[in-house]
Amino acid sequence: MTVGGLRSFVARRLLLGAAQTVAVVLLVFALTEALPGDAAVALAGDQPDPARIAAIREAMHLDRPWYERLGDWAAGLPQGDFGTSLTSGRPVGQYIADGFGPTLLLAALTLALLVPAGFGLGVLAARHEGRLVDRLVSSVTLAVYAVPEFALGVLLVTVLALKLAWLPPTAVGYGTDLLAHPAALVLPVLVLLSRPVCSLSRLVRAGMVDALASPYAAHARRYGVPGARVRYTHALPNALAPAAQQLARTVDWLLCGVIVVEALFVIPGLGTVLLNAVAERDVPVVQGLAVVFGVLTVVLNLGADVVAHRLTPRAAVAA
Amino acid sequence: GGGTDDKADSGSGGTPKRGGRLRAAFAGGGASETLDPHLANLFADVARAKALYDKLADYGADLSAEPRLATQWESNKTLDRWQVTLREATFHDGSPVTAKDVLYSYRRIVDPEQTFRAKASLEPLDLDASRATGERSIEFVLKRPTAEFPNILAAFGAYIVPENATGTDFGRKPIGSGPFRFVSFAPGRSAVFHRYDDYWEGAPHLDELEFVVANEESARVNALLGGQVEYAHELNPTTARAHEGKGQIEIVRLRNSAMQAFCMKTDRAPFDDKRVREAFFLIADRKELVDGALSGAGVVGNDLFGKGYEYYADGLPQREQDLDRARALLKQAGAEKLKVTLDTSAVAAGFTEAAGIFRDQAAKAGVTIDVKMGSKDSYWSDILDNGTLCCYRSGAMPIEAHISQRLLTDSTTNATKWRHKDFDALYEQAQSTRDRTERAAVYERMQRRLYTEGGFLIWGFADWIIGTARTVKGVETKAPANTLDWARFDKVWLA
Amino acid sequence: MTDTKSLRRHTGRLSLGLAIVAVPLLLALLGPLFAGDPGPRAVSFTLGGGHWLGTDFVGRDVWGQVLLGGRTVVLTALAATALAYLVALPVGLVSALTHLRRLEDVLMRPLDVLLAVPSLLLILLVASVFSPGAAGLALLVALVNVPDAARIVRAAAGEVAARPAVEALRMQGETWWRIAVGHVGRSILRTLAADAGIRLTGVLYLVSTAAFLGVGVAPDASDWAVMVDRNRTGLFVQPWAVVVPALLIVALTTGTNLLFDAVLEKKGRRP
Amino acid sequence: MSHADTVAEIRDLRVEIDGRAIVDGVDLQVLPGKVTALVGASGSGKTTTGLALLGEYPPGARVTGDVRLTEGGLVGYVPQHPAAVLNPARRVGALLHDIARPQARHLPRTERRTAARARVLQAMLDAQLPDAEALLRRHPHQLSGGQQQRVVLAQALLLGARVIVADEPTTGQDALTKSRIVDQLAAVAARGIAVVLLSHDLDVVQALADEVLVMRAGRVVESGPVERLWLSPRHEWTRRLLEAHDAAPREEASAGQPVLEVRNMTAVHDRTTVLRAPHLTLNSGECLAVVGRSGSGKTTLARCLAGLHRDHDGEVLLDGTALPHSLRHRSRAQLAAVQYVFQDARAAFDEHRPVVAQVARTAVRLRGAAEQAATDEALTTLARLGLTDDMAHRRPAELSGGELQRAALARALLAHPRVLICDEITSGLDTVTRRGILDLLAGLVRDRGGLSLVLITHDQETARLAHRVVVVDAGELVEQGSARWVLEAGTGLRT
Ligand SMILES: Nc1ncnc2c1ncn2[C@@H]1O[C@H](COP(=O)(O)OP(=O)(O)OP(=O)(O)O)[C@@H](O)[C@H]1O
Ligand SMILES: Nc1ncnc2c1ncn2[C@@H]1O[C@H](COP(=O)(O)OP(=O)(O)OP(=O)(O)O)[C@@H](O)[C@H]1O
Ligand SMILES: [Mg+2]
Ligand SMILES: [Mg+2]
Repeated sequence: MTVGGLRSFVARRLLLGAAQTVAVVLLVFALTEALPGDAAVALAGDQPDPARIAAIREAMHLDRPWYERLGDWAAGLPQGDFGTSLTSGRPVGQYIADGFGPTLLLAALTLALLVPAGFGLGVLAARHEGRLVDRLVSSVTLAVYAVPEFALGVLLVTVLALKLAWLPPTAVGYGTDLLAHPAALVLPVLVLLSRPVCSLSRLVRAGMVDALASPYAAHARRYGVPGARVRYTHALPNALAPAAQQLARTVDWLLCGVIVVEALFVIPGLGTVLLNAVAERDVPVVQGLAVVFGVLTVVLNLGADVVAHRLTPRAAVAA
Repeated sequence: GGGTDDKADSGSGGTPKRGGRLRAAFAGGGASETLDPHLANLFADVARAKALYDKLADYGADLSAEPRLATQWESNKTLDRWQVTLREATFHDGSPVTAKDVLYSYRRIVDPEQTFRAKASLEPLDLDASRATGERSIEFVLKRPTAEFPNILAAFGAYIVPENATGTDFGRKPIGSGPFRFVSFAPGRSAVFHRYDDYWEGAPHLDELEFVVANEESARVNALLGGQVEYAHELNPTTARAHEGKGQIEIVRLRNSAMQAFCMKTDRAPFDDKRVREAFFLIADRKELVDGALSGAGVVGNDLFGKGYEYYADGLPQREQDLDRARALLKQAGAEKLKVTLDTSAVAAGFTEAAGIFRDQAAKAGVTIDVKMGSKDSYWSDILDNGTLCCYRSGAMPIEAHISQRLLTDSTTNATKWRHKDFDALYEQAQSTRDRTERAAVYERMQRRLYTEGGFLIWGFADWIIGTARTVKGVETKAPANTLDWARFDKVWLA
Repeated sequence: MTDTKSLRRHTGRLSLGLAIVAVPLLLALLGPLFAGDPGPRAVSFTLGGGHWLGTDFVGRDVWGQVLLGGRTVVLTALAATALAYLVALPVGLVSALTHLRRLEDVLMRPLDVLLAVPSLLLILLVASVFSPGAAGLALLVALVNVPDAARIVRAAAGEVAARPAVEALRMQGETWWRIAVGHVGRSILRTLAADAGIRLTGVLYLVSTAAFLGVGVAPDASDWAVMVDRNRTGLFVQPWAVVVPALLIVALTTGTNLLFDAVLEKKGRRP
Repeated sequence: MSHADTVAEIRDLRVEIDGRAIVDGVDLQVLPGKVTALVGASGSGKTTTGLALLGEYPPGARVTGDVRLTEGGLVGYVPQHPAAVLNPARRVGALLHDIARPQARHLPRTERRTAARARVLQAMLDAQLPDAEALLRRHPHQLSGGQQQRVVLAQALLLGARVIVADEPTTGQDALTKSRIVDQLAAVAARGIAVVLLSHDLDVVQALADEVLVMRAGRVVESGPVERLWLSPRHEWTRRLLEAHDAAPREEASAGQPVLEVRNMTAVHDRTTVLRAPHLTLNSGECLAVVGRSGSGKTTLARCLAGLHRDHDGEVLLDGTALPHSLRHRSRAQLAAVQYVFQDARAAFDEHRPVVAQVARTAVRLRGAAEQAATDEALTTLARLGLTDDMAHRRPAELSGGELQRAALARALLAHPRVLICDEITSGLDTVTRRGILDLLAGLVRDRGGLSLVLITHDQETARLAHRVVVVDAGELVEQGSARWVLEAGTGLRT
C-alpha cells in the first residue's frame, strides 16, 4: 500500500472509530442501565429502605428519563467534561486521571517486557522447531497459561515477597506514585506478563515456523545472511500479522483487564475504578471509562491493522 | 468453631507505649469514598469516622448503649422526654462541643433533602421541639415513649460534627472531637490522621494512624505479613486458620459479629404456613452450615438474633436438625415435594456456600431448592420484596433495633414480611416500660414467638476476624464489629 | 534425518500428547461413574478424616469433586471454543477474501466495539440482564471470544488470500467454501492451532469466573475450573483442592496442544 | 578427466524418491570462468542437479554419490521461479542490502552504507535493472515477472559467488534484456566465476556455454564442448533437441468474428498508469501474440482481460457484451470462456493437493462435469502435455518447473475456453516439449474452431506462430499487425 493509500485508510478507520466509540458508550450505557438496581439501590446497600432509596434517587436526579441523562452527559463531552460521579459528586475526569497513571505505567512496563520476551521465546522455539528447546518452550508457555493469574500471584508473592522478603508483597500505601517504588512494580508486572507472553510467543512461533521453512528464508540463509538477521528481519515480519493482532488485544487487556492484578497488589488503577463504578452503578464514571476504553481500542486495533497491512503488503491486492 | 478466646487477648499485655504510626488495611469503597461521617456506610468509613468523631453514646460488647460525649441521660416518667448532659470535650480546632453542635448534627442527619444513613434511627426524635437547655445540656422530645432512647444516641452514623460544618468541609479538612486529627485523605487509597492531644478520654498512644484501602483479602493478608500494615480488617476464616498460632501475626476473632440466616417471606406461599417455616427450621443442620460456610469460624444460631447481646433469650432449647419431623410437618401442610427458589449472591462471605449446603440438606427432607445467584450490588433491595427464601446476614445491633427495623408492621426493611399487630403492641409495651427486668420479660415473649414461628432461620453467628502485627497491643478481642471497642485505635499501642 | 527416524519421533510425540490428554479426559468421562454418593460434609479446607485430598471450601470431599467435575469443564470449554471459531472463522475468512472494504467494515468493525468492553465486564453485564443458563454461558463466552479470534483469522488469512493460488482458484470458478476452507483455512492451520490452544484455556477460566459471578453453572458446581477459583482461599491450608484440578486443566490444555502440534507436523512441509 | 582447479564437482550423483531415480549417475565438473550448461527435456533432472551443487535435495530423497565444493566456495542461485525466494514482506532494496552489507563490513563504519548502496546499484545495473531507485522501494509483488527474475540475479551477482547456478535465468525476458543478461553472465564468467546454466534456451546456451551436458530422464546422455555438440550431435536425443529449434512461420489465417474486444482501457497500479489500450480485438480462431519488453505491461493486460486486475477503466467485451471487471462477478460461462494461465505456475497451485485434483476441478466447476469424468479428462489432457499418471498424482512441490507449467495449461484447457490467455507458458520448456505444446495448441485452434489464443511471450519462435502480434511498450500498445509484418519489419521486439 502506498503512503497515500495508507493515509486514507487510517482516516477512514478513524472516522469509523468515532462511530465505534459512540457504539461502545451506548452499549455500555444500555448494559449498565439494564443491570438490576441503580446508584441509589447500590448506595443504600443492606439498608434498602424504599423511602430512602426514592429520596437518594431524587437527589441524584435518577428519576429523569435515561435519554435526558445521557443527553446531558453527552453535551458536556465536547468541552472535555465527562460529567460528575453520582456517588461522590466529584468530576469523572478526575477519576480517570487518578486511575490512568498507575494503569498506564503497569501497561507500559509490561508491554516493554512483553514484546522482547514474547517474540524472543517464539523465535527461540521456532528456531529449534521440533527439538527439545521447542518442546520445552511450547509446553511451559502452555502450562503457565493454564495457571490462573491469582495462583501465580500467590506463588510469587509467597516466595519472593514473604519467604525471601526481596520485594514488597503489595503496593499498599504507595498511592499513585508507583515510580518512586520500583520494587513494588516487579511482582505485578511479572504476573501481568505471564499469560500474554505465552499467547504471544505461541503465535509468533507458529508464524515463524512457517516463515523459516519458506524458500525465501532458505534463500537468505544460502546467501550468507546471518542467522539472526534471517530470523528477525526476514521471517519475523511474515509471522507478525497475527501476533500484532494479539498484541493489540493484549494492550487493550492490560489497560482494562488488570483488575485481578490491581486488586491483588492494591494498585489504584482504572480496573479498580471500573469495578467500583459498576458496583456502585455510577453510570457517568462507567461511561467516562467506556469512552477511554473505546478510543484506546479503536486506536490500538487500527495500529494492529496498519502493521498487518504493512507486513503483508500483498494483502492489499487480492483480485 | 475452634476458638482461642483466652489467648487472643493480646491487648492487655504490658504497659502502653506512646508513639509510632499504625497502618490499618480495610476493604473500602473506591474513589467515591468521603470523610463525611454521616455518609459512613462501609466498615472503613465507620472506622475512619470513629477516629475523627464521636457519638453521644456507643454500643458496648453486649450492644447496650454506653455514654460517650453524653455523660448521662434522664427521662421523664412517660419516657418521651430525655434530658442529656454533655461532657467537656473540644473539637480539633479547640472549640468546645456544645448542645448546639449536637442539635445541628442531628438536624443535618434528618434533613429531608438528604439521605443520611442514620436518618431512620433518629426518626423517633422530634428535633423541632428538642432544644438546648444549656451550653452542655439538651432536652430531647420524642414522638412516642422510647425506653431505648440511648440506642438512638449510639445509632450507626449519628456522629457529632461542629455546627455549620458542610459537605465541602468534610472533603477538605474535616473537624471532629474524636481521638485523631485529620492530616490527609486520598479517596479509595489512604487516609492519614494524627493524634489529638486534647482528646477528652486521654490522648491516643499512637502518633499517627493511616487507613489504607485494600479490597482483596489476600492483599490485606500479604501486606500484613510483609510488614506493610500492622492491622488488617476482615480476614477469611481459612486465612486465620493458616496463620493462627504460627507466631507471625496475631489473629483476633470478634465473636458474634455477624448473624447468618435464611429469611423466609411469611406473607406468601409456602412460608405463609407456619408448619412449613418450622419444617425449615428443622431441616437446617447448623453445625454443618457453620463448618462449611463459615469454615468453622462461628457458633450455631438458635433462630434468634443477638446471641450474647442484652435481652437475648438464651433460655430457649437449641434447635437441632430433625428431618423426620420436618417431613411430617411438610406433609401436614400439604407441601410434600416442595420446590423453592433460594436467592443468594456473592454479596457477603459464606452466602453462596450456605445456599449450596442448605440445598443439599433440604434435599434430604424431600424439598427441592433451586439456588439463584443474584447481582451483589442490588441484592439487599432485590430480596426485600421479591422471592420467598433468601440468604441474609446482619451486623451487630441491639435486639431492639433489629426488631424495630425489621419486624414491625411499618419497619422499612422487613425482609420476612413479619406483620403482626400483637407483636407491634408488644414492642410498644417494651418501649414504654421503664423497668429493665420487666422490659426484658417482654422482649423474651417476643423472641419466643419468633423462635416458634418467625421468618428468620438464624443458623449461625460468624466471627469477625482481624489480623494484627505482633507489635500491636491493646486490640479489644471481645467487641463485636460495629461496637465501640471494635476498630478503636486510640486504645492501641505499638510495642 | 531419514523418514523412519522422523516417523518414530512423530509417533512418540503423538503418544505423549495422547497420554497427557488421556488422564483428564478419562477422569472427565468416567469420573462421574465412580464418584458414588457424596458423604457427609466436614469442616471446609481440612486434610485427613478419610478424605484423600481433603475437603473443599464447603467441606466436600475433594476427590469426589475431582471425579465429578470434569464433564462440565470439558463440555462447556470445548463448546464455547468451538462456537467462537464457528463464528470467527467465517467472519474472518469472508473479510479476508472480500475486496469490498464496506463488507469488511460491516463484519469487523462491530466486533471492535465488543473488544472495547472488557470481557469479564461484558459477561457480568449481559449475564445480569439476561441471566443465562449453562448453554447461554457457553454462548456468551464464545461471543466475547469472537472478535479476538476473528481478527486473528483475518490477519492470518489476509496474507494467504492474496496469493496467486487463490486467484487461480477463482479463475476455476471454485466455490467460496472450497477457497476459504479448503485452501485459505488449511494454510493458516498452524496459526489457528496455536491460537485455539490458548483460547481453550482462556475460555475455561472465563467460565469459572462467570460461575462465581452467578452466570451459568452454580457457584459451588462440581467443575474443575470452578474448584480452582473457589478453593483459592484455602490454598495455604489445603492446597490439593486447587492444585489437583489445576493440574488436570493444565494436562488437558497442554495435551491437546501437543496433539495438535503432532498432527500438524505430520502434514510435513516441502520447500 | 578431473581437473585440478574445479571449484565444484559432482560424481555419480543419484537422487531417488520413492524408489524412482530422478537423477541417475550424473557427473559434472564446474570450472572457474567456464559456463557449463545443462540442457534437456523438461523434468529431466536439471534443477535437481543444479540444487545438488547447493547441497539441497527434495525432502525424503535418497542421495548417493559425491558433491564436492572447494573451500569457501559460495554458490549463488537464481531459481526457476523467482517469486518464491523473494520475501513478500521486504522491499527490494532491503533484500539486496542484506547481501551487500556483510561485504562492506571491512570498511569503516561511516562508509559502509554508501559502499553497500553503491554495490547494490551496480548489481542492479549488471542485472539489467534500470530505474533502480524506483524499484528499490517496491515490494516483490509490485514487480513484473521478468523484473523479479532479474532482482534474484542481482542478488547472485552481489553475493560474489564462486559458482552461480542459474536456473532458466532468461525465461520471461525480452530479447534485448536476454542478450544483456547473456553478456552479463559472460562477463561474470570472464571474472573467473563458474556458471552453471540450466536452460531451455538453446540460443543462450550456444552463446554462453563452454561445456554442455544433455540430460534426459535423469541421465546425462551426451556431453561435450558446445561447438562440437551443435555441429555433430552424437546422441539421437540431442539431435532432436537441436532440430526442433527451427520452426516454420505460420500462414495467415482468415479473420473470424471478433470474440474479445478491448475499449479504452487504462490500467493502474497504485495510481500510476501502467497500461493504455485504446482498442484491441481478438477474432475467433485467431492466435494473437503479445510481445514487449519486460515490465511493459503484458501481464497487466492479460490480467485485465481475465478479470484478475480490477483497477482499470474501459471495457472488455465478450461477443459484444461487457465482461465484469472482476472475475468474482463473472458467470461460470464467462469464466470458462476466458481462461488465463499464470506466469508463475508454482505460485498458482495449492501446495496441499495433488495436481490432478486441482486440474480436474475446472471441469467440475465450470462445465458441470462429474467428478470421475473430470478426473479422467484431466489425466488425458495432462498425458497429452507429457505428464504421466504418476506425476499427476503428486503435489505441486514434487514436480519440476516445466511440468507445473504444463499442468497449469491443462487446468485452463479443461474449461474448454473460447479465449485462452497464456502468460509465458513455454518459457520453462525445452524445445521438444515446447514444440509439442505449441502444436497441440495450434491443433486446438484449428479443430475446435472457436478457440482463440493470446500468447504472451518473449520467444520469437512462439510469437511467429501467431496470426497477429501486439507490441506493448512502456504501457502503450504500439503496434498491431500480422505476425510476419511485425516480426520482420516492426521494431517492437528488438528495441
Ligand atoms: N502490484 C503492483 N504495484 C505496482 N506496480 C506494479 C505492480 N505489478 C506490476 N507493476 C509494474 O507494472 C509494470 C507492468 O507490469 P507487468 O507485470 O504487466 O509487466 P510484463 O509486461 O508482464 O513484464 P514481464 O515480461 O517481466 O512479466 C511493471 O513496471 C511493474 O513493475
Ligand atoms: N520432491 C519431489 N518429489 C518427487 N518427484 C520430484 C520432486 N522434485 C522433482 N521431482 C521429479 O523429478 C524430475 C526432475 O525434476 P527437475 O526439477 O530436476 O527437472 P528439470 O529438469 O529442472 O525440469 P524443468 O525443465 O521442467 O524445470 C521431474 O520429473 C520431477 O517431477
Ligand atoms: Mg527446473
Ligand atoms: Mg509478466
